[in-house]
Amino acid sequence: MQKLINEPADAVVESLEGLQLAYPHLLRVSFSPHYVARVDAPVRGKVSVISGSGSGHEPLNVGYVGRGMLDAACPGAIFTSPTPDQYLAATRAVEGGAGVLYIVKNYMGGVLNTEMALELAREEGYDVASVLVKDDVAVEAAHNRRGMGAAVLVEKIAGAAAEAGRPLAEVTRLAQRASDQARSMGVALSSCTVPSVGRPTFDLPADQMELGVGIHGEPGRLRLPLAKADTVVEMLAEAILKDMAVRPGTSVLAMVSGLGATPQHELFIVFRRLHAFLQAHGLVVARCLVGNYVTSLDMAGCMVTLLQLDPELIALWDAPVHTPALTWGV
Amino acid sequence: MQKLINEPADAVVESLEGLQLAYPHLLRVSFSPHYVARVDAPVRGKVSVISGSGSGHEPLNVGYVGRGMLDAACPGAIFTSPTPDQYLAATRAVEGGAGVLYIVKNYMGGVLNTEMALELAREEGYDVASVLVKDDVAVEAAHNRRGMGAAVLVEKIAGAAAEAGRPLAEVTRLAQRASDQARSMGVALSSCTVPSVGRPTFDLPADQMELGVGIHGEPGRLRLPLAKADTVVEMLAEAILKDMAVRPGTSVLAMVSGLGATPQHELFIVFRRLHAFLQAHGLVVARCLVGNYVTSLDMAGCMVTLLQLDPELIALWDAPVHTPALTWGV
Amino acid sequence: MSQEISLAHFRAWLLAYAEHIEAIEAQLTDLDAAIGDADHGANMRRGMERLRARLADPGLQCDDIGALLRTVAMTLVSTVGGAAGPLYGAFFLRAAQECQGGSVVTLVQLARMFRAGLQGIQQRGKAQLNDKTLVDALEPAVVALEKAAAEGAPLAVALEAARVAAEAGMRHTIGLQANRGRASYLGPRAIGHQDPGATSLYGLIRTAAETLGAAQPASLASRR
Amino acid sequence: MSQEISLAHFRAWLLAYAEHIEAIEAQLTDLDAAIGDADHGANMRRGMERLRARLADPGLQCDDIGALLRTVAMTLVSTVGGAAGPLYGAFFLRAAQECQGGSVVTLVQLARMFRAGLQGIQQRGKAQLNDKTLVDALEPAVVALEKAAAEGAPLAVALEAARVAAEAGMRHTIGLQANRGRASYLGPRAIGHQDPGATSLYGLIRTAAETLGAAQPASLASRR
Ligand SMILES: Nc1ncnc2c1ncn2[C@@H]1O[C@H](COP(=O)(O)OP(=O)(O)O)[C@@H](O)[C@H]1O
Ligand SMILES: Nc1ncnc2c1ncn2[C@@H]1O[C@H](COP(=O)(O)OP(=O)(O)O)[C@@H](O)[C@H]1O
Ligand SMILES: [Mg+2]
Ligand SMILES: [Mg+2]
Ligand SMILES: [Mg+2]
Ligand SMILES: [Mg+2]
Repeated sequence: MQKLINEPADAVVESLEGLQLAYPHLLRVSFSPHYVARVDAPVRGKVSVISGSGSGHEPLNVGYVGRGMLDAACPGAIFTSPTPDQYLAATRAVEGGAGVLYIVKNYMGGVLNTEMALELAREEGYDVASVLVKDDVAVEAAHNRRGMGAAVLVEKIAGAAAEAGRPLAEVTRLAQRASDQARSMGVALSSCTVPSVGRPTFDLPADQMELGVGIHGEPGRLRLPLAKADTVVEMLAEAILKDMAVRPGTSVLAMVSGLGATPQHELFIVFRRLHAFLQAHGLVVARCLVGNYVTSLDMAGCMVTLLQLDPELIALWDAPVHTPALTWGV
Repeated sequence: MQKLINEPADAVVESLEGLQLAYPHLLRVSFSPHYVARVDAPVRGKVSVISGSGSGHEPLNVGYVGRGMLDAACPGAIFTSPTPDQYLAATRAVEGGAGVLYIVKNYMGGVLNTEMALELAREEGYDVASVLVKDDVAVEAAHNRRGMGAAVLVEKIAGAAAEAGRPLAEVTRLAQRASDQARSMGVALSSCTVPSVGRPTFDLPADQMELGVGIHGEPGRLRLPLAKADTVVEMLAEAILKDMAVRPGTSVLAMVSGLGATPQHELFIVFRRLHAFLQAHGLVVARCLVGNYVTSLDMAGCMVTLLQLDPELIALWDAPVHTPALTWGV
Repeated sequence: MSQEISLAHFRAWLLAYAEHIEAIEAQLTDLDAAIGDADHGANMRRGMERLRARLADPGLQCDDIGALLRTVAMTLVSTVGGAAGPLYGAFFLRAAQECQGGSVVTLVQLARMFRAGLQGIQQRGKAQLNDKTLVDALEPAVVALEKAAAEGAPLAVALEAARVAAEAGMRHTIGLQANRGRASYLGPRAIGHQDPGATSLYGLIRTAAETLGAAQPASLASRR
Repeated sequence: MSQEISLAHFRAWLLAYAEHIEAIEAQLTDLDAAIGDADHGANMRRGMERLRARLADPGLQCDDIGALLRTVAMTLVSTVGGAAGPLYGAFFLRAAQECQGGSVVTLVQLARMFRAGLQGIQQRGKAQLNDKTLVDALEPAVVALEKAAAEGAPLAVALEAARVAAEAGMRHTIGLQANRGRASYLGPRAIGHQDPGATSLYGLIRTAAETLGAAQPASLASRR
């Protein structure tokens, strides 16, 4: 296993320790239970936005903690949804009196653990809402769709709304709208290797690709011969647009996220075609992100995410953000 | 070859097209010859800082173009130093009347091409200086050392000094000091694959590592069984400190850069040990960078870079920067 | 008089289950790698390690079966994570609620506890039989236990019937397409692979059969 | 009267070299992968493609050998990049300076041009014999050419002597540790591998031997 780790069982803790050492001015890591909180939390009178996911997707979610985005992130074991007590402890640590929004990616584990957390937090008197992210068009049944790249966008939108002082119902509504208007699809050129497993989750010959993969090393729906980047992009974008029903002239945010082992050099080649494709379909690429934003350990490949924009979402997207992985504005 | 590209011969151009589409507000890409210029260049009365390198190291250098850092970057073919005419065209495009500094990584190709560029630019009447970056302690002969991660730091320091309105001699002196005070060493856990070649540059069994690799897929000096992250970090940091002769109490900037295919999760594990190691050696980690800053296509592994700081360099480091890959301040 | 299952029997069961999970961790990993994300083995092992530590803690206040099973539920919920953590947690929590304060349970009570546990899992996870989840191993076991209890079968016979039913249910998942959980993303590609959760759940029933029906529990059985 | 080499001969040489580089690109890649960064093949091919296009351009103003070689130099410098671009560029630039305005050159002049080219490379790159660079193929060829010229040997014989010397020099790099260029980072690990630059440079001499000494240049030789 070609990894820079020590004991696989220690990887998550040690990675969080490194994160803490790298960003002491932005965040505080709690180790028992695991959560990462904004350094100045709780921010009095502000809605708190909390998200969680298994580790191995970095910068999601721990890299999105900071002003203008998440108040706290709960990192689980590798690819494993965090537990209710993590959410509860994070809630206690960052709640500022205006309520809490949990942003949940739609996996059985994500849903079940946050449902429990919601019940427990409400028992403790917290005002908690939740929004489900389910953007993966590779999954046909819409209710069952996985949460993927849209998580980043929903967290940014919700964080900006919270930072602007909007009440919980408003923050929830905006996050829900962002979630509803986002779609993703991914492609893997290699499997990832889970540290505790020590070998690739699936075998993928060098001349093949897995279309419609998730971000946990789940195999995709379809294995095909590896195509040229342009063709791959068209497959992803077509599947997304087919599901989105956006009118020509619509503004979109287009994200190309590497899955961990694909270099920027390639991501820009992907974005080039995506941009042309969207333009040819009459869409306006008003905002974009190209880089490693939602990853799957050391998987090669990428994910395309589109978010239908409107002036309100654009303003929230453009609002200042100061986190390890996204930084702009003042 | 597991890559998201079209024709290997088109990869550099297409990647630059994607870069242009992603960052129209920060940079302008010229395609004949290839260079990437700050969107508001030339900035009148400011020293211009220009750097070049082969493609495949992204974000180096094209991702460091923008206010507070590079006025222009010249991307060569994959792993191939750019040609003199690229430097010359970039110089003509961004020179603002206060002279130009070329930041050159110490490779035969880098040196020879910029030497020619310097001669040509001077013939055209430009005031051009250059600073050589040679930080790789894996190369024993100091004059022959490769330019590696220090390039990012020298470019940031020089860019900040230029942005502050310092004259060419000053900018050059500060860049030279940063270069003199920086050391790096890298380790590969896998080879990279050059697109036009289509297979890994070297074979590395999964249980081995190459210590002291460069950033062009050159094999390292030493092949060893893959050790735990902590041990690997100690090997790199010890080699660097042995060469640096820093006194206890010295402030350093510590950078851990992934080489392209190593996830953040691991980079933080590396940084954790590096931080502890430096502290144990009496050094103060005053600033840090952890992420993919200087890469080698899809190579797994990382590079450690240390820069000895002083108040002047810290102030220049902290100065605002607005580029695709580094952003802070106003 | 019907046979009784003591607190010590339950402790012996949980320890046997922890050992079993450690023994089949690699198998669970492989099964989850094929149709999931390769973490079911690690998740369950992490939960079992923590559970073992809790059970070994001399300060642990668990003087009745309900309290013991509640501790198990809480431990699993806060350490396993993923889908399995809340589901196994729901099983033990609901089972605990069925035997509040009891220091021994009968087969009839045990069947009621398992049924409640199954209901807890289904309430949370909404899985039905043939959705290719751990329900496919648990539900047949519960049905077999209830039948044996109604017939007044001896405890050991009832538990063995449950084990056989759970095993058949587990094997049955091989032929199924998944409707719940991570394997559901695979569509027909999930067919041909045994469900990891059903596999770990079968282990729970199997170790129950090995321990709960024993004349004397395997571990320090002084309390009986 | 000594044999003369015409502009058409030089064009034939350059075209033959371009063809040769395309033929050995994979070999150059492999050699550079072993002790460098695997781009020498692609770099040289890119340069040769561009050169071929330039030479085919009917608007190209190259009525004398000096102008032709200067064009070659500029084309290589602006398309090859890396270490090889400026070094091959220096070779052709300095060679061009030795035959300003000439439309034919003799063996004596050719030897002088090659010597100047070698000096240009060494001025830029500072490599000496045995540093494991293209100098190890070029310098023996220049020496052989000079010797043959001094002895008044026929052109074809002189060029063949140069080719043989270059080939030996190229092979000699196998046993060397590198002192210049990327292979120098490898220390003793570079021993056992033939230098890619020496290999492409040998091709330059070899194609010279095949074309410059011919009675009639291979390509449209009307100008002779
Ligand atoms: N809705 C559900 N109801 C019952 N069991 C489920 C459900 N969803 C998933 N499971 C079970 O959980 C198992 C996977 O557990 P685990 O790998 O630990 O969690 P995750 O899928 O979050 O990685 C599956 O094999 C399946 O048996
Ligand atoms: N200082 C030098 N003098 C002469 N030749 C050199 C020198 N440095 C490198 N070379 C030649 O250049 C070749 C490598 O060329 P190439 O791969 O195109 O460039 P790079 O090393 O920049 O990738 C080497 O094999 C060697 O023969
Ligand atoms: Mg999981
Ligand atoms: Mg090169
Ligand atoms: Mg799983
Ligand atoms: Mg090379």
